[in-house]
Amino acid sequence: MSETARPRTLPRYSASERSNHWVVAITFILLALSGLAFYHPAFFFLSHLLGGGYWARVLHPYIGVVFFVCFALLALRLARHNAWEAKDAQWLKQFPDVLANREERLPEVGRYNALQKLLFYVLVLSAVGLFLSGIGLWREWFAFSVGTVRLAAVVHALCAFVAITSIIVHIYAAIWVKGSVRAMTRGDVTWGWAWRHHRAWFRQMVKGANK
Amino acid sequence: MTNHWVDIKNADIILIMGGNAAEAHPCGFKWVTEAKAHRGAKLIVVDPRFTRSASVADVYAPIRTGTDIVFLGGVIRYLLEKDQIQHEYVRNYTDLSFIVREDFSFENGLFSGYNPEKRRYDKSSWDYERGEDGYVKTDPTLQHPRCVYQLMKQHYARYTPEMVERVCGTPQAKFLQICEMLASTAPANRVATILYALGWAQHSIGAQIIRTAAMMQLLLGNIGMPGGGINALRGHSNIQGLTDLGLMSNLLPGYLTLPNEAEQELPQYLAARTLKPLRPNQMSYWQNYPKFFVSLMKAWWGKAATAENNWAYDYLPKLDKPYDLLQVIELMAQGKMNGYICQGFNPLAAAPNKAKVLEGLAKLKYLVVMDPLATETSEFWRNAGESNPVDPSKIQTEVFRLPTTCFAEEDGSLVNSGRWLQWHWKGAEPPGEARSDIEIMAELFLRIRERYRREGGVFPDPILDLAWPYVNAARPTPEELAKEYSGKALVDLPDAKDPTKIVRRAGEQLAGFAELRDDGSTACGCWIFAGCWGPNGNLMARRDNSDPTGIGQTLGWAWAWPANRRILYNRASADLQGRPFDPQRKLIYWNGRAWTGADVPDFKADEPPDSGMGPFIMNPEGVARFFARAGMAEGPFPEHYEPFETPLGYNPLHPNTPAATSNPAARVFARDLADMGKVEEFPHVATTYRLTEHFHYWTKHVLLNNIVQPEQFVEIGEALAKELGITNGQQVKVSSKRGYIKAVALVTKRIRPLTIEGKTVHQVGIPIHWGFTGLTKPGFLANTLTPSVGDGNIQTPEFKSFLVKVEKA
Amino acid sequence: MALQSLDIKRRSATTSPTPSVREPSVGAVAKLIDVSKCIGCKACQTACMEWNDLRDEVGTNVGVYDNPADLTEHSWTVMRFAEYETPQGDLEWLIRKDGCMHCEDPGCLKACPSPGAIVQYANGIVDFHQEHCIGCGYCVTGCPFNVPRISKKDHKAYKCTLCSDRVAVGQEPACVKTCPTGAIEFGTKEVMTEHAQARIADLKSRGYANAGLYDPAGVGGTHVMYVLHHADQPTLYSGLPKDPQISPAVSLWKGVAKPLSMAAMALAALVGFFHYMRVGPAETSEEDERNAEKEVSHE
Amino acid sequence: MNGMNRRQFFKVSAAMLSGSSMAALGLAPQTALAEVRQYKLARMTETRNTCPYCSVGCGILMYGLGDGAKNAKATIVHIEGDADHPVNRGTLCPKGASLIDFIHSPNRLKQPQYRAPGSDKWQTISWDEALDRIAALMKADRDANFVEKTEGKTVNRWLTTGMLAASASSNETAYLTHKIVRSLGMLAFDNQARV
Repeated sequence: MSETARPRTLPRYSASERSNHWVVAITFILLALSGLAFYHPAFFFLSHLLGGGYWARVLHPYIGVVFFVCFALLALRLARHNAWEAKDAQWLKQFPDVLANREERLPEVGRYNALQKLLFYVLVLSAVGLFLSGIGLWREWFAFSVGTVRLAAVVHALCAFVAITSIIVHIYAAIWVKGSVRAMTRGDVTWGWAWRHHRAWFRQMVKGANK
Repeated sequence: MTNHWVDIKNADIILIMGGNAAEAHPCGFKWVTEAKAHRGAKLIVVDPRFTRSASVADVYAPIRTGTDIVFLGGVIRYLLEKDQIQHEYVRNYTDLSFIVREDFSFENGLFSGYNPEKRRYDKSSWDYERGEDGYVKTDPTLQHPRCVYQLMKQHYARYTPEMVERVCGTPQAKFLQICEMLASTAPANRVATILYALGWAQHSIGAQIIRTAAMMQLLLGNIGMPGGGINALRGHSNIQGLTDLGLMSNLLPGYLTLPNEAEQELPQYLAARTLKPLRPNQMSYWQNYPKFFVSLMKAWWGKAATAENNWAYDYLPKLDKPYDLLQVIELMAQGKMNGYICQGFNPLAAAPNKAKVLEGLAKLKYLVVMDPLATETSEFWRNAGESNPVDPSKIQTEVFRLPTTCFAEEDGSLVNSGRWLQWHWKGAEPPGEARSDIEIMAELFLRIRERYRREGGVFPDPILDLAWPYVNAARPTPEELAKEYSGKALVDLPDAKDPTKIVRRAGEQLAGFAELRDDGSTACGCWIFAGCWGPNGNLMARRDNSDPTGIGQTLGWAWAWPANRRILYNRASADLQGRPFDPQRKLIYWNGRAWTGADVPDFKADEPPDSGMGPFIMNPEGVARFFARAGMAEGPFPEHYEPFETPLGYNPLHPNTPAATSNPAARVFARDLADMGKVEEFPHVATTYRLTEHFHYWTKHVLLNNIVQPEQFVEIGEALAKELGITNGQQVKVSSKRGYIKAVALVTKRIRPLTIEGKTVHQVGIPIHWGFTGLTKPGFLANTLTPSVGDGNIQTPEFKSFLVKVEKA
Repeated sequence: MALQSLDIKRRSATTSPTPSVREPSVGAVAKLIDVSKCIGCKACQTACMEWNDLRDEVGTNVGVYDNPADLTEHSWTVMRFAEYETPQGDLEWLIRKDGCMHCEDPGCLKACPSPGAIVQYANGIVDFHQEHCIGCGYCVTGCPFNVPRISKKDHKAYKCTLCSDRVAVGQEPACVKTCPTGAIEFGTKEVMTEHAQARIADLKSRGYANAGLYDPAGVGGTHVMYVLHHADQPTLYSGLPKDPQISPAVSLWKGVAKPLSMAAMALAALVGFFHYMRVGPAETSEEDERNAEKEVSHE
Repeated sequence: MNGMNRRQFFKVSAAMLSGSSMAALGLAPQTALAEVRQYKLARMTETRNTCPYCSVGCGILMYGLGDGAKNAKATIVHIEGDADHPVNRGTLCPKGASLIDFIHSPNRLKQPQYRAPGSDKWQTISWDEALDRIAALMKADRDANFVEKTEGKTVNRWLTTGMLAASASSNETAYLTHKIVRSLGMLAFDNQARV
């Protein structure tokens, strides 16, 4: 490898996947912020992002529908990469090594590591929960019994809490693991990044690429 | 009402029967609640339906509609049997000891003197026996077999609790419980009151039902007492006033009566009405009839009424028969009427048998409707589909609809049920071109008078001579008119005791009817209202609500007729020594020199209590009558007769006398008789009534009331609904011989089937209020179903009891 | 003092303290509805609509006297009619005026996310301020009596104000003033409670052994109370709840879950921050790139 | 409040917990005070009247727009019971409490109207036209059908036109109506007392 040559890269997300992700991400942020505004008085000021409490209340569910549809598309696209494997359990068992950046001790990781897969499952579940409970709360179009609405409110808050916390982890992981963000901004990762963090995937990719 | 609204709070027992005060008079009903809360009073409700009144009652008993005389007669029997009567009261203040003529009899449900062809009685035997002094013979021991006490006891002996249960369907236990409660007011210090309304009046025997109730109250000594009386809760805001002012076919203001055509001469007319005492030293206040009559004629025809022309006696139309609403509709339907004027009245909805009214209106040449609202009557010619299926092109009646003001847009006075004349003030201008009824009537009259003046015509004298002293002839003011009916002196009036003194100057308002004279020197348009606008101004506008004695006598609030008296017959609330029967509720008492107290005494103010003068000063007897003499059409003692549409087909008290099945003295037109249904075809008993959310046919134009009661319904008991397979909320069709209505079925536990003479009778409730104009959901006029027959005395139609058939729509 | 014309005790979705020094010396107010005096005339309904400038739809009759059939944004009070057959076989027509109970511990206020959209005045009245209302309907879920209604027109929540505008100038609410039989009365809560005891004694003397006052402790007591002939069975009165409480779901959601979940989310962020500080990023080194190249070229 | 029970303690703690958890972050909702609806009757003109429906005769207070000044045209905007009235003491039933919608009912009549024979609609006419025509019809009918004498008896009656009087009109209206009706010799005259 020459000194001046840029590291060689592997494609990780197509332009369409990236767009999809960012639509989901932006709508999620809007939903989280407006949702927090309804959830806790301290965040009520956030409702101004959507034009004040009234408009935040009006827009939140529509944004939620956009989020859910896009999220569902994305999830379908990524589902096959998130199948649980035996080595994922081993990986999780060695989580302290993960946190300590001792990746060499870990089983080789495919396209996604166990935590990413877990995150995927959790987000899928909470998105479904948010969607269904959101329907229950959406008075503009639907009318349910008070008991149902009460339950929906609690489920919605719970799923939102799980989702937001998961996304905090997700975002932190992207910041922590350098070289990850470009996968979602430019679509590719360097060979080194892939070799270090997702070696099995790397091998699979280059095998295919060289043949 | 003999008493008044606030006085209800003084009652110990309150009987609501033949009415539904909570529903129809909620703000007056408040005083029932007060009596319950503050006196521990008990409320009894007897009604075919478990009503809103029943919902707050201590005891409720069901009854078959139209059988109230059996129930009340049963109570009278109980009271006499158990001797639960106010002895001092009945012996001294009623005719219990009077002896009745020997030729009076009652057999097989009919009294002596019946003429079946004419359906009328010769009443000559219905009278007391007179002594040689001309006065009525009495037996103070009450032992004489023909004294009123013995006759009454005998008459009601048939009204046993078993009979009550058999005829009314009221369980005996409930009936006896109620008897006991009512009997508890026989002691002098306990009082019951009765609140009734059209639930008693609107029967072919309505007046007699009310009379039975009055008799019960007399036995208990409850008439004239605070918290007692017999209280008709009048329907409309000024129906009392219109009746007081005599706006009926046979009346003149102040319960003076129009002459019959046989009464060609004034002396003859006056003599028949100037009642002479039947017992020594009785006041017999109608002895003053000529004063009231002459003052009226002076108010109406002024200078044209003179002693020489018998005070314009010939200007008054003379009657050959009553021309009440039912009679007029009959004439209309026969095509004998040409014109009709409806002033704030909706007869197409309010009179019985809508089809007949419709037919009558369609035969008129012209109809004039004066109303603030778009009534059905004014649009009787409009095709409204199934509920008014007419062809306008076939109706040749010219219709004028004149917009009038409503209450908020005029000054004036109304008489409430407690006989209070209350003045009210205008708050805004009427909408559009609407005008007050006074202006319209005045303008119309002036135009007619002008035509007679200009063109001449038949007998124009009463029109041309009518006194019209109003400053602005086209717009008499309410103040001018009030002063006119209250009365004034026409010349200086000297004091009767000291002719050198002048009591009233010419033109001055009179203080009361005691100042009226029969020599043409006073003018008064309505003697019972005399003094309401007195020398000290408009007493109807007074607003002093102080109640110094705490028994609800606010003598400084407005003005009550007669003479600002709040409780009629109040002399009867004190004993023979002039001490109040109940020291806790002192109304009036004798202070040694005069009668005084919390009310204006209904008695000669300085007549000592022991002089023998009776407290019922309007009666020539001086006492109250159990024996009605010739006062009633059906007989001197009320007797039960079945409704004209009876679910039995016979009178259970007289099963073998067909003539005594229904009121033998009621006037029935042949056509109406043909329109009566039979139980075989129309098996369900129906009754009509008002709901508290609505007022007759007005409030269907009032949005707020429509919101709280939007759509026509009929009330059906669960048992009948089950039998007919009707579910709650379903559309049903209710038909009578005269037509049908369709409405929502309201299936309820509040109407239970009754067992009458061993068979099950279902009652159906039909609220009125809906029609083909208004803001509610359109509906049918309920009078499509009702029969056209009236009470035998006053022709109030039998709206409360008739036969229908209910089926799924 | 800025805008309010009645002292405010509590505001929805507000974390800073509400001015709370002033307390009415005679305590809070209350409306007492004596069901045993009520004749179901609906004067309270029309007086309410009249005073508050509301007009509901002209509906339909579905076989009962209840009209409008339910509370709406235009009908802040409705009469509910129940026909009850006693074990003795007598009929009772139990008529209850339904509407906001003005809870001392209002579930609606607790649930409301919009600052100041729901306030509780020092006199106990719980009032909605529609200009702050965002129309989320959380108040509906918070209410143990199912009272607030969201308008289809402006999507704001409405309910009885206890005529706070009349009370503010010293008048009684419109329904109280109009009630023909005096079944609705108004005064301080203390006076109303005392008065209720007298009414209960009267009812007991008339054979209603279980007469009693409905002032449910589960919501801290209410400023609208009922005198019931059958206080032991409030559900007879068209389902008046026997022991109303703010739903546990709502209590959880708007109670302890709120700070805990906030803390948990903050914690997640903080854990990340400290992890980064202490452990540092997982970087891809030049060596990793070379290893990758090497691995490929070996093949 | 001297003591605090357990329940109140939890309530206060919870409030402090939720408040303080974020107050530390400097986030607090904007000041949100609100006032009750303005009392709408303050300077209106109050007129005393009597409820026109049933015969309890409840006192009512009508509130009119404007303070009575000449240039202000009064419109009744609110009606409630007159607390001074001895009978209703301020209360009103569902009808009385809704009177405002009677005054302003869309079905109030505003102009004289005429329906010609056979027609299926109203036409607006002037007061003059209406009253002249009615007067003419009445006079023609009276002149044609008035009975002065029957069988030698003076009866002076007019039976072919009748009138129903209102039951809610004032005594003054009723009195004048009666006076006019009898002067015409009318007998078919009744009011709503019977129904």
